[in-house]
Amino acid sequence: MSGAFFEVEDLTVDVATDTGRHVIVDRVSFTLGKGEILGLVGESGSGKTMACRALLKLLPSKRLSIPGGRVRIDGEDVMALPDAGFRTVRGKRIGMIFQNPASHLDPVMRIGEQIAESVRFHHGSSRRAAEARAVELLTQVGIPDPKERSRGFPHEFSGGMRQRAMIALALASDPDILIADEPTTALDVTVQAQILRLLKELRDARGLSIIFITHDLGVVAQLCDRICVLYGGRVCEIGDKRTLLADPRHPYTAGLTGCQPGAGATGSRLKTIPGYPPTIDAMPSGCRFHPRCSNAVDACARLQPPFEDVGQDRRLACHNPVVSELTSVPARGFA
Amino acid sequence: MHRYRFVFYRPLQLLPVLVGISIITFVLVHSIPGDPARILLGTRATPEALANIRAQFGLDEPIWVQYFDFVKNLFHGEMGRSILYKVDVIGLILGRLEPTLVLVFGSVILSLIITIPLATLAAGHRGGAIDHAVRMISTGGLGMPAFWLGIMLIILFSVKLGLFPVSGYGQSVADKLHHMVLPCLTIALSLSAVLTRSLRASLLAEMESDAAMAARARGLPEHIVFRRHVLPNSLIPTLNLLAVNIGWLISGTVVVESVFAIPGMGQLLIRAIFTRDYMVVQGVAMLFALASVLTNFLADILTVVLDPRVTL
Amino acid sequence: AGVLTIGRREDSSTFDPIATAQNIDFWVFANVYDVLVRVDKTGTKLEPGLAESWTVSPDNLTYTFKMRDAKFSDGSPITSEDAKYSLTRIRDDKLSLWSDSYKIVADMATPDAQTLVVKLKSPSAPFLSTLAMPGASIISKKGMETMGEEAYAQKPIASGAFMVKDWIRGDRVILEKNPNFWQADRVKLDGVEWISIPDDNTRMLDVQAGQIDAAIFVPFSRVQQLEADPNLNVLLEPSTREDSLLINHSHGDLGKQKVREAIDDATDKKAIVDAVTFGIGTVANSYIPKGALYYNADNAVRPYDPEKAKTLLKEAGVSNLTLTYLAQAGDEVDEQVGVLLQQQFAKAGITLNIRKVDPSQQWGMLVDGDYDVAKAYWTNDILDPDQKTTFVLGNDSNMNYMTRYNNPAVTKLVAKARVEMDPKKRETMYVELQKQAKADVNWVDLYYSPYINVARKNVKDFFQNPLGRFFLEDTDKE
Amino acid sequence: MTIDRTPLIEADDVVLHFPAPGGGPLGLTRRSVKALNGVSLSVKPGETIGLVGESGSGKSTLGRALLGLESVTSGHVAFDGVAVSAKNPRGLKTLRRETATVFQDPMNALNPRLTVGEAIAEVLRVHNKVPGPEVGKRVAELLSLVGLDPALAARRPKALSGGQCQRVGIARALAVEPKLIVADECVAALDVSIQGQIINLFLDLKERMNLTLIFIAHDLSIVRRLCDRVAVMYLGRIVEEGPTEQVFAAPRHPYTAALIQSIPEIDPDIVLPEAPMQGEPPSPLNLPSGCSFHPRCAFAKARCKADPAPTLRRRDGHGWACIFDPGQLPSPATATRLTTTGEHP
Amino acid sequence: MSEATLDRPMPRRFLGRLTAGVPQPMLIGGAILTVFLVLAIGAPLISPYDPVYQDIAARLAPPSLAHPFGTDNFGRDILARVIWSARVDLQIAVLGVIFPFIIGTATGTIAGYFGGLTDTLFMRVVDVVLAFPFLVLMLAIIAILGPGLASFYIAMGLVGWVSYARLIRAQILVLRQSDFAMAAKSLGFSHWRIMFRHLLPNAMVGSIVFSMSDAVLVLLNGAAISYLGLGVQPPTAEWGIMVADGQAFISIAWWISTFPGLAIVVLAFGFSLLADGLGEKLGVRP
Ligand SMILES: Nc1ncnc2c1ncn2[C@@H]1O[C@H](COP(=O)(O)OP(=O)(O)OP(=O)(O)O)[C@@H](O)[C@H]1O
Ligand SMILES: Nc1ncnc2c1ncn2[C@@H]1O[C@H](COP(=O)(O)OP(=O)(O)OP(=O)(O)O)[C@@H](O)[C@H]1O
Ligand SMILES: [Mg+2]
Ligand SMILES: [Mg+2]
Repeated sequence: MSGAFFEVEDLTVDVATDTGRHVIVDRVSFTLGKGEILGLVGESGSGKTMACRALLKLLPSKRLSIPGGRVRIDGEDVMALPDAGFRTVRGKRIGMIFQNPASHLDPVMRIGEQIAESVRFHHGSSRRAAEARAVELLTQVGIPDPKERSRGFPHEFSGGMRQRAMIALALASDPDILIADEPTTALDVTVQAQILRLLKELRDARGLSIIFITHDLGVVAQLCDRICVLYGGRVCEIGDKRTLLADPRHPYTAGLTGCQPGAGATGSRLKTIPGYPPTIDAMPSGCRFHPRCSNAVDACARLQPPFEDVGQDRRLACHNPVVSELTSVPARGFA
Repeated sequence: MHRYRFVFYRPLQLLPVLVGISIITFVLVHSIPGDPARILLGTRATPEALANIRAQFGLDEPIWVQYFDFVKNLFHGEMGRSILYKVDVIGLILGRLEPTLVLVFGSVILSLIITIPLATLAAGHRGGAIDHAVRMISTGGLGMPAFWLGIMLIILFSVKLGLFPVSGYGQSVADKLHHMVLPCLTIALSLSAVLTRSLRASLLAEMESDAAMAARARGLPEHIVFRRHVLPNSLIPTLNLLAVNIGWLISGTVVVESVFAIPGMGQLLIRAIFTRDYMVVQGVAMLFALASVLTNFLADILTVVLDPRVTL
Repeated sequence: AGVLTIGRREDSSTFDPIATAQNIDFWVFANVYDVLVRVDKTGTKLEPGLAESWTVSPDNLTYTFKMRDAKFSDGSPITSEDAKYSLTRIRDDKLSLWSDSYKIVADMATPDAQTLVVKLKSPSAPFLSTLAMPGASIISKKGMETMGEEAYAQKPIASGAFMVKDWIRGDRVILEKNPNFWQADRVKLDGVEWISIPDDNTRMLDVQAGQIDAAIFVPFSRVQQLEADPNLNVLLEPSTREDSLLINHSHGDLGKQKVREAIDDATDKKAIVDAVTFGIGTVANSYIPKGALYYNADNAVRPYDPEKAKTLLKEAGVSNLTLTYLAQAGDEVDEQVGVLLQQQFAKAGITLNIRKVDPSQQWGMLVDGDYDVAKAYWTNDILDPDQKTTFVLGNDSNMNYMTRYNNPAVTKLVAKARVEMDPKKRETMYVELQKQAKADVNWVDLYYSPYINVARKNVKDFFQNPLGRFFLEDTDKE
Repeated sequence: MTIDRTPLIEADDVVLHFPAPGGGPLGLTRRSVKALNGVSLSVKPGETIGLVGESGSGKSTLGRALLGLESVTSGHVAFDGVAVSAKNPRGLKTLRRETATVFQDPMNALNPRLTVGEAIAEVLRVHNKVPGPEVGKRVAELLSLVGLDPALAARRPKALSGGQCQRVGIARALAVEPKLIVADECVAALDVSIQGQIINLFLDLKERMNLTLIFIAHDLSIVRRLCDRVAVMYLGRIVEEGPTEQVFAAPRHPYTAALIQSIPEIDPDIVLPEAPMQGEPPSPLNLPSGCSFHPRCAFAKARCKADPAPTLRRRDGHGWACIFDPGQLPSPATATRLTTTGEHP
Repeated sequence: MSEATLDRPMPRRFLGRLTAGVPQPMLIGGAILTVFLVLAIGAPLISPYDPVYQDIAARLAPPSLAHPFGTDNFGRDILARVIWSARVDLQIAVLGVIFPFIIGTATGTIAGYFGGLTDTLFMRVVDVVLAFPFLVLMLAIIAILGPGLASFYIAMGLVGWVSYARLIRAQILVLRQSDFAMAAKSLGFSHWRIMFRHLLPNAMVGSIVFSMSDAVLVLLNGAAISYLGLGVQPPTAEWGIMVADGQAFISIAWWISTFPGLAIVVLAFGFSLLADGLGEKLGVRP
């Protein structure tokens, strides 16, 4: 594992609120190989976005801070870099695409200009060259009529096109790693399918490493190589997509796979995880999932489970993992 | 292009506004007690002389007749005569237009020159000492009445330092500009107090906006993010605020014009009000209204130009 | 030599002498136009102007003026025709604000270019004085007829020491020396600029900074400080200004003489002089200003005596007297007097409420009798006391300066004094009037105050006579 | 599944256009957003119908038009046999008393300043559902009905989680004792684990109260679980409508087929198709001629562009708006399988 | 971070929300306002002199132990007058804002909610008010109603409502599209109920914040137009008028206008801090 291209170790994010300091990302560690796509899953509020923003040291509020953690790219600990040095990590090493392209694109600047600005800044190209490159990038992400479209403003684009423009913008600085924060949650399934395909193509063509955040296991199953499951700011389980989906060991992972509405006849009840996700100021002690966990044992409420390697390139944090039934994934209902 | 179509139809909507203002002004001005004839004649007034003056200026007609006469004159490009100066009102007003225009424009520009760096500083150091200092400066600017501030500026810059003329408007262009520095500064200081607060707030919002965050994520350095993505977006609400306040701003020139002895419309208006020089009040009020309406129109155009999302 | 710049509160409104009643205009007219008969520097005597000399017929109805050889600024001669035209205009023109004062003129004739014969309807003692008024300035008949009223009022043909070079409305009147003036030798300045600087502070700062040479309307409060400035001369010139407290005789108890006496007793004039005029003014004892013709120096002053006021009120059967003082908003002196009176009256058991209204409205309210007390002032336009006496005591159309004072005996005496041609007899009549007015408390005489002007040290002979005329023909700048 | 009864709510050829900023070089021509272009739909009492379709296809607009929240440009809506329109305030009033909506964003659908209890009580009071003193009791009842602790009544929406808020939204909708509930993407903003809870709640309520439900969503798998029938919308038209199982098993319109294919399955072995659809959805300002789906349809023929838009054809309670018969289109499922297995063994 | 800090019991969360987290600007602003409030209420106890008592002998005395802020041209103690003014000025600040607030809020809500013709008409009226010369209006109002504070409030009401109306309207335009408005409508609530019970309370926060700054503008306006005879009548002490009156003596007695001027600035500072703090707390831009 240590030879991985991108390593995150014990990344922690704190927030200071009216009720005190709370950890919202708690010692998250994972690795990412070159050309690998890692799916970061977990329900809303589990800390996916914060973890990724912390990688760029771009926390949206002064109340948030990063008290610890190491991030190594090619062995270099970038977290330790001074602010000025760290800026070269943004864009150049790690690019980011956001969930809501409508607000993350500058509304008053033409799309082409925004891309060209990034190109010029990172590559020092001339204005003309940068503009040409912008059109090229728009072509790459599959925007029809890119020359014309580069003169458009974000609000003139449809949701899917905006997300493509956002990707083009991230690619403008030629990053090694792309973080995609729920880039398809707001989109239609048909458009989502297009975007997923585009990301795959980019990975294949450029050897991009991608961290893909979502809470849709279906999307992960389609796109990713490995999956990292977060709950309450902590990693529950990491592993290869197939083994993890086929054989979830953490009860939360198992719950998630079971919740997918795909299987089952009309009118039949869905499997659910009882209870509600915890809030940051009222995190359960011990294992954070224990109040909702059917497998919970005494220790769960008291002790935080260690995050251990359980073989098969897989790590797990659970006192009482689901017994492997070794059944395959639920069958597709209407195939 | 359809975003700009309001440029064609909006002026038509302005017409009723101007008509409304003309009627209200007319009625209000005429309903203020005080008789221009009596004022003109002073202590020596006699009934005959009063009647004579009233007849001369048509003041003995019912008010609606006077209003229609006014409208009729307007269609002939006239606005009646000033009771005090006994000359045509339009000519009188045009003669006073330039200093006020210069004063208003100068103040707006100067206030932006003051506002942008102050707001930037304050927003950049939110909650810090600098932020509080800026707030102190701007509330100070707001709290100091123009008549007081103007005198202080004169004492400091003109009498003590001899940098600027004490008062007046000057002859040549350079001379005029030299004369207008202190008056413009007086208005700009209080205007920028309001603008700084607004700009600081929108800067803060824009600095934390998703778009700015995304620009940082692309590795753009803070100064570029600020100049290209934060400032342009923040200026729009501030410019609109400025436009809305233009009416007040123009009214505010009255005091500054009298402190600095600038022969502008504000002074004309005040004296006309005090002497009940109806047609002059009417004319100046209409012109102020027109200016305010046009400025808002301009601000709308500017907003549409600056913000491609806006359609009016 | 040089151009003298003078700061004042407001700009001129017109150069048509008959179309204005404002001092601000009159004072410039005196520089630009000459009159047939002038008032001298003391403000008590008439002296020849464009009329070299004059004779009066024994029946006091016919005045024959011999005009001197003088020219207008355009080089044309000033003839009796022009004089007749000017006087006819002020009497008959619809623009004229002064017709009433000249209705006395029955007829005029011009036997030759240098002679003007004026026939009056009845004898009038003040007639010659009215000829000295700036409204009766001599304008060019030909000029007025060719240029038209509006153009003439903008840039007139001058008969006085200076002519209008330019008038920037709202800003300044620029005068230059009139080379055709009959006393051109006397004029030392090349020109004069009357600059409007409305703010008192700014106007003073302008002189202090040397931006202008002189300023008029110096506030009382500034005198001491300006006097300390080595570059400046503060000029306190005797004036005909009197400030008085108007009492509305038609308002309830104010019609009772005892109540009015009480008000006079309750007024501490000395304190007002000290507080408002910074000791510069003097307590007034008569409606005729000190130093003016027929002023009665011995007229009595009611000393401040709140106890006596109380007694008087009790005698009059008035208790809880509550009055409204109508003050002009924006006029600090007006307001200050009100605030002082409030405390002084309180000691006599009189409640005084101050009500500020804008000046034109105040004027309207005074005329309509919609007030209890208010401060007002008067400056003479002519040296003869008849004008003011008529307006203040003569019960003419303005209800005795809005006081509604009505004493038929006084009214009769005013009319009699107007036609009495013997100065001695007139004097006794006016002394009698001053005594009677004081006894009746037509109003409360407050204080006399000088004209206060300031000029830089290099300005010589900057002088204003009691009627307000500036003798700029004598002024010089080094 | 369908029981033959008179429809509870019925839309007949509903057209709804929103005015839009003008077009043309000077922007002087009138334009409109064509949100609904002739939609007919009838829902029988006790039925649950799913409305699916691309974003912007007019699902919400249809939902609002059915409830009289939006006035239609042409066409008719009838509730319980009574016409609903602005001109018929009585019809509108009964409609409002007997229908309710549940909205997408659980937080925003509740007034942030009112406590949960106040929000529900307000409905009870305005509609005089229960006598004053019993309001509190009824609020508690409703909250327990949707599986919430009645003690939560004192909280404001901000102090609740998304799932809890959504339950409150449902409780409030139930407070009017509606015959019909329109749920507009009411689970889209929720976590997968909570989604299931809400769907199960709806299933329970349906069984217990014989609710009629119009369920708008773009997650087809949820619709499939919950709904008896499904209507697929594309650019303001219903392009396919029928019993859920039938539609999912054998979609007859190419758009429906593409939609179903695009659902990412949790099984990594079932790979998404290469190109479920080409291009971007056209603007509702300028509808394409003919069948509005033709620019993106893989099977489009010249006729699709030239002929007027096809109307819904029905067979066995299953309608579709396509000139092709079901047999003429390749089955989406087989098509997908073939291509994908071909490329990624 | 230890687990213990994370495991707070539920009730603490609400307590904490109430007490902690009052933004610092709000605390300072609140403190400043409290001081003025205390001055206003306690004026008879705190003030060293009667604010209208004239001591002509001691006129224009510079600051000293006897008169810490000096005396004015009537020999009145400036400190006493500054303290007593707090009564009038706080009243002006509050009442001068309340009427515009109520009128503006109501009209803005109605215009924004109904839109269409109502809104167009409303916007034209706003245009007229914005473009109308303030001075002329003021004069007309005094003329019709007479001078005094009542006319001043009316004048402020006639002009000041526009800002509130615009603010509220803009908010309502957004809120009326919101889900909860739609929900209220679909639940059959009346327009009245939707507007004033559901939309307005949510739209009002921005206006409340604005009203803090507006209070200062109202005070200054009061001072600026005092020369028209509007507003407070002498000899009542009021900061704005004291500054204006002191202007005549600016070069011989700076203290007359400086101290009341400072009072205005400090109060303005307090209001401005409070506005920022409120904005921060309630999550609105000032
Ligand atoms: N500025 C902030 N102040 C306080 N808490 C915050 C802030 N931003 C985020 N949080 C909290 O941090 C936690 C993690 O949030 P994050 O956005 O990373 O979740 P997520 O997994 O990305 O969720 P989603 O799927 O909704 O995007 C949440 O509980 C959130 O409430
Ligand atoms: N009030 C409105 N004014 C103008 N256009 C509108 C309005 N409401 C909706 N539209 C337009 O009508 C069309 C249909 O919108 P609608 O909200 O019904 O779509 P939808 O299917 O619900 O989409 P989504 O899945 O994104 O909710 C869209 O093009 C939308 O932009
Ligand atoms: Mg997130
Ligand atoms: Mg929708």
